Amino acid sequence: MAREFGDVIIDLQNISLRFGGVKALTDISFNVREHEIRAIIGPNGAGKSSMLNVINGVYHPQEGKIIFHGQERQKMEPYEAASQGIARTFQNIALFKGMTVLDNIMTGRNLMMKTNFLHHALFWGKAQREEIEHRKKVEEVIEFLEIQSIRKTPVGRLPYGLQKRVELARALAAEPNLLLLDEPMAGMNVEEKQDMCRFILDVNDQFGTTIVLIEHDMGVVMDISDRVVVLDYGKKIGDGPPDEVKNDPKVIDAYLGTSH
Amino acid sequence: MKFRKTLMAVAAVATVFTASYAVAQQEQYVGLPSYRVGPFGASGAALYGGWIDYMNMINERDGGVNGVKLTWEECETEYNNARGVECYERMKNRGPTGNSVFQPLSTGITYSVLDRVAEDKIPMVTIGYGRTDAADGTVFPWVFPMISTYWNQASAIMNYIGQKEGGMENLKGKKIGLLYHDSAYGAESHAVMDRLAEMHGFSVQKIAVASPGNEQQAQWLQIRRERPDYVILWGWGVMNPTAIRTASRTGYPVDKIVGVWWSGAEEDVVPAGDAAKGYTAAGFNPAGTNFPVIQDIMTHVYAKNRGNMSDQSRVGSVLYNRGVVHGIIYVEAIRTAQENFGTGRPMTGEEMRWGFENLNIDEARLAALGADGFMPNLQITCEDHEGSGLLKFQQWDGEKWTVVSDWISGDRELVRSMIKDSAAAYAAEKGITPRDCSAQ
Amino acid sequence: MFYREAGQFKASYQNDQQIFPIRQDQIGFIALMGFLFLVVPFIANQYWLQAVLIPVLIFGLAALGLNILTGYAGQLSLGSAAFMAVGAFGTYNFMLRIDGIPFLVALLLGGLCAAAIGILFGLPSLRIKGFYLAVATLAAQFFIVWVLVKFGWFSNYSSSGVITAQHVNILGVDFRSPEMKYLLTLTVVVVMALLAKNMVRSSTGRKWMAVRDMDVAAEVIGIRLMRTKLQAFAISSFYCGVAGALYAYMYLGTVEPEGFNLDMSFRILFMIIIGGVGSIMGSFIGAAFIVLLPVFLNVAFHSTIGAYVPADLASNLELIIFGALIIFFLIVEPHGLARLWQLTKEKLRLWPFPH
Amino acid sequence: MTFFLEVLIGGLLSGVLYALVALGFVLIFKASGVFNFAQGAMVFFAALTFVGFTEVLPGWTGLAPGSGAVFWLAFILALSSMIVLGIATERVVLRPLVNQAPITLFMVTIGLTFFIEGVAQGIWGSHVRRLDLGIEDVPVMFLLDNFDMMISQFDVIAAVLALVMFVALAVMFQYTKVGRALRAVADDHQAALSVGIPLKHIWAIVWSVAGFVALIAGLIWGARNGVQFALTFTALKALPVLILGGFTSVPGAIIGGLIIGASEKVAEVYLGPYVGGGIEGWFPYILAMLFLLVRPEGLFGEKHIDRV
Repeated sequence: MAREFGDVIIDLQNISLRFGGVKALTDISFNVREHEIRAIIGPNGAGKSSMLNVINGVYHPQEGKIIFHGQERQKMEPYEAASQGIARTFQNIALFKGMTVLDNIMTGRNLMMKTNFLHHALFWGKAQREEIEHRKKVEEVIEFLEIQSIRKTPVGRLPYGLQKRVELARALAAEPNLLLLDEPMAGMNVEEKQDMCRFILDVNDQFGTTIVLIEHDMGVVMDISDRVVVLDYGKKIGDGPPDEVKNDPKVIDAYLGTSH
Repeated sequence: MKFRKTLMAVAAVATVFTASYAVAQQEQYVGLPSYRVGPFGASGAALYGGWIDYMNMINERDGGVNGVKLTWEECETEYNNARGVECYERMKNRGPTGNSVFQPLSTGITYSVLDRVAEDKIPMVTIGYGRTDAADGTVFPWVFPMISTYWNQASAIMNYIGQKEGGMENLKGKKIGLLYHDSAYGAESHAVMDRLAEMHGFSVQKIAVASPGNEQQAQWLQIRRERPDYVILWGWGVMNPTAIRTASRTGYPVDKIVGVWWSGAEEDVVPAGDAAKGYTAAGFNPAGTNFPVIQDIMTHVYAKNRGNMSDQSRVGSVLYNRGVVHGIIYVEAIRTAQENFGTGRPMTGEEMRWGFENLNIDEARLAALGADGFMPNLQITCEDHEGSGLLKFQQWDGEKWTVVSDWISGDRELVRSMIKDSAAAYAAEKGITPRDCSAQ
Repeated sequence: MFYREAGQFKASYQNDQQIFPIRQDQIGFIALMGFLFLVVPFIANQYWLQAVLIPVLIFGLAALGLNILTGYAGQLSLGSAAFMAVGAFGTYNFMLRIDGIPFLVALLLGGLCAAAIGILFGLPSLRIKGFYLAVATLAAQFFIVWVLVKFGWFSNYSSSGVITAQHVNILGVDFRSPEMKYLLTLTVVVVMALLAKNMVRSSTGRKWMAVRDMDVAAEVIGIRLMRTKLQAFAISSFYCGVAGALYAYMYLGTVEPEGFNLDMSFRILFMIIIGGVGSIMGSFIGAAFIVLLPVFLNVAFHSTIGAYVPADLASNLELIIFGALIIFFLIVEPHGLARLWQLTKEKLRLWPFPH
Repeated sequence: MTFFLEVLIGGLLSGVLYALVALGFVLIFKASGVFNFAQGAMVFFAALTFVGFTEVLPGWTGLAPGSGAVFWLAFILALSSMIVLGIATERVVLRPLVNQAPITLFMVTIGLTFFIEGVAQGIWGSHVRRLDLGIEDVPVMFLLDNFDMMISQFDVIAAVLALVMFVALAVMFQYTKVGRALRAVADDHQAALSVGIPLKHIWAIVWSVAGFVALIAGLIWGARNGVQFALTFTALKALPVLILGGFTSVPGAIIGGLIIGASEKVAEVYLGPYVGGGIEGWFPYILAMLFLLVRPEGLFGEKHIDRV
């Protein structure tokens, strides 16, 4: 694969995270370069989701630092991460169940909306123009992900696969430069997985979005990712291009070995 | 089919809603905004029961008032302001003349309809509760806080304590605890007590009890520490028995506690058990069935199985008798109005107002009514909507209330001047020009 | 007439984002407003205006306020009546202390007072959720009423702690008659309901709902929880505050702090549960239901069995039936009456081809 | 100092009685996730039913009024009524609402409150009654004589009674089959179902146990203040205890009760006079709220971690 990557946009250095006495992550370092698809793999409980949560500020690591776009930080709130262009999806779908697909995706654009509640209350002029402008963007995303027919459906009524797609749409609506995907294909059938793969690659391709994803399906990971981090029991045991990782004996031992 | 039935039921109820009662033209209608459920249901049931029984008795014994039968209708308020307003509006145009008096037994509801009664020309009678300064008839022509206001009561209680101490001058240097329900009702006592303290040289220690008052350990420990000479119990509902019980367990002598009239019913002492023996409370009507008027109710109503009280043993209780007092005042006002406007027909709200304003129930009349000693004499004037301001004190002996004082009045001069001031302030705020009573 | 949207195509997003996207709804709304504004004042008698319509509108507004907080932003509150009290006493004091202040300005300021207090008591919501928060809001309920009783300044040192609403005069028009009071109440309520409708269908409302449905996800897409929750508390309390001021000025005239008790807060909560959590219209349906049901039962009872059973029992039976009906409605439609209405509309849209 | 101790001990004893009411809430919340607002009405219903039976039983059976036989018969009948009420509530009200939002369940219990109040007063009448448990409400003489401290004998006995009940319930939870099932249900409904625990039976049992707790609370509170509608307000005393101690923790209810009881009395006596008094109504709520701001998981709750 001869793909060109830019600079390191996020660099994680010696991250350690504990919950009470339980160590979730221990001394983990890796980086993500602009425009790449970076996968995090590892067995259940390896700390993959915790890693994503550290990246976008849901969890605050006790040790280590994160350099994002050249700026060092140790602690950041999730909304700050969002305002700096980090968007994500969740392992267990975290859509807003009581809202329609359209409204869910519209929430993705809230950071770009400049009007306040008083404008909204009057829904006139500025607020309306803004709403329409963002609606156009959202419709582009809807079209991109081919979910036009369900725009007005409450998300609670959708099947699992579509919900995952709506969640991706919500993340995309924010026009992120770093997209974190937590098991985007879990529980999908082959066809749905193929669709999802296509969307991920298209996003990466068309919008130039950097993607960090967690995935269990090794075939998918090896196919689409540029570099892979392997975690086991909260520790990093491998890092590199898919082919390299695949042949790393430590990785095979800990993870791949068991699945073959 | 089911739907049609429902629809018919709805239609039937809707008819009741809108159509006025098909009552004969010779009936005097009163709407009773009673409450028989909710936190104060026990009090409501007794009081409205007494009133209804009295009206029933007048119908049975005398065939009504000068031939005009009394009719009434109850409307459940649950002691809730909005429900009370609904009842007021629902009942105001019922009967041949519309509602002839509104008496909600709730200060909250009193306030809620205060503006409306003047517009609708329906007199509102609030006996022993309601808005104190409404006793100034020049500013509140339509409101009658009869027999005694709260301020007069506070003063009368101090007079009673003064009597016990052998004269008002002996109050000097005394310490009076005022245990009050922490609400607008309880706060009514403050200004007048402060004035009295200044006049007579005693000190007042005000101790608030948060509603509902089912826990008073802290308050009574404070009292125990301060050891006031007397404690005035200005309570309501569960606060009363709790106060008496807690007093006993913290060793405060019960005979030094004097309750107000809303702390002086069987409901307030029975739950306290033995702790209440020797407790004294104010009242404008004694308990007991030994009055001819109660006996008449027994013979003409309960003997015919038409009594309103489901538990007949409560006939003669303080609140029941207070209901009978309401009935007497109501009927006497009708009589007074009829004498002026013509007998044999129901009185309108305006005529009733005149009847209340010219009410004069003197000793002779009380005797004729079989209510000698049952209630104080009462004379209402255009200026003074309160009347006599006379109270009696009763003591609980563990079984029943016994009267331990004569009729005692408050410091009328002081109270009247306070009422005048307060009413004037209200008039100024509302832009009301007080009417001139000399022109009436 | 058929309830159909066939043939109504939305050519622009603007069209698609109208407040009533379906034409029949638009017509229905205009007809309803025409009826309420132009017909009702002439046909309704005093009873209907003063004992039914005005309180239903006012409680509907308070319920709407609570619905913003609970239904849209997902924060359970049991202190609505206290915020109404703040609005009422606030408006009273502005009217009293600022000479010649227009009523609507005082109303707005009273509402803003309630909003400020709402923010204060909304602070726990940043750390406490669900029933813990609900019970914590009881602190507001008891504390605010206590303050209003305790400190005479709020009631202009009235001996009994009550406030008496001043006469309302707007641009020379006197709002003294029931009809005028009704019209003013209706205007305020309709305007505020429309504003609320706009808020909930725009980004503000989406943020509330996002926080309600999944706060972690909301935070991750950049919604600031603190700001959003406090905003919901503020706006909700503002609505309750205005409702409280209307309650004092357009409905009762004289009010005491204890009138805004816990019981009232519960009633308002009832209204949104029965009417529909997260529904503007549900707030008003719920208010109508909770205000009218006891009255209906009272009337129905006294006209039927009232003559045969003791009055005590009749009143208790009313209470029993009231409780049973609430249980019944919640079992039949846990999402409230508004949902029933919505389902009916959906069925109508598809009728007679249900699939 | 003596005075302070008096206030403190009096408060602690009251606190136990608050905890007693709170316990009913905790049991039901733990087992079925329902915030049962009707608990206050159940206290009232239980006490009124008990007193009602003591009034009518002598007439029905010829037993001497006030005798021990009447007491125990009335107790059994009142307890049976509470059990019937509990089972009926589970059957008629809660079963159709399984899996509904917590707030809906909460509201349904308020509907239930009206229903229970209406039934109780419809059957027994609304007037205020005395309830005599035969415990004299006088100061404990030993303390009065030796330390000049006034501590209510009644409250001491009531608190001991309540504590015995707490212990009995704790033992039941810990060692009986039903208790284990209860704990399993509290931990995870689905899991409990999957290992074959009959959830509905458990709920019926819990509501009955809560009925029993309500009866005990009703007897004690009824004996203190009379059996009347205001007994329903005891629930308001229990709510701050709940937020402090946690909705699901029995020890939390006890410790929370003690803290609330003691602090509200101390505050009323030492803080009240500066602000005009009557602060007992809101002080516990503010206290509990401030406490939660510092420690959102409550006294005994575990720190909650959002897993996403």
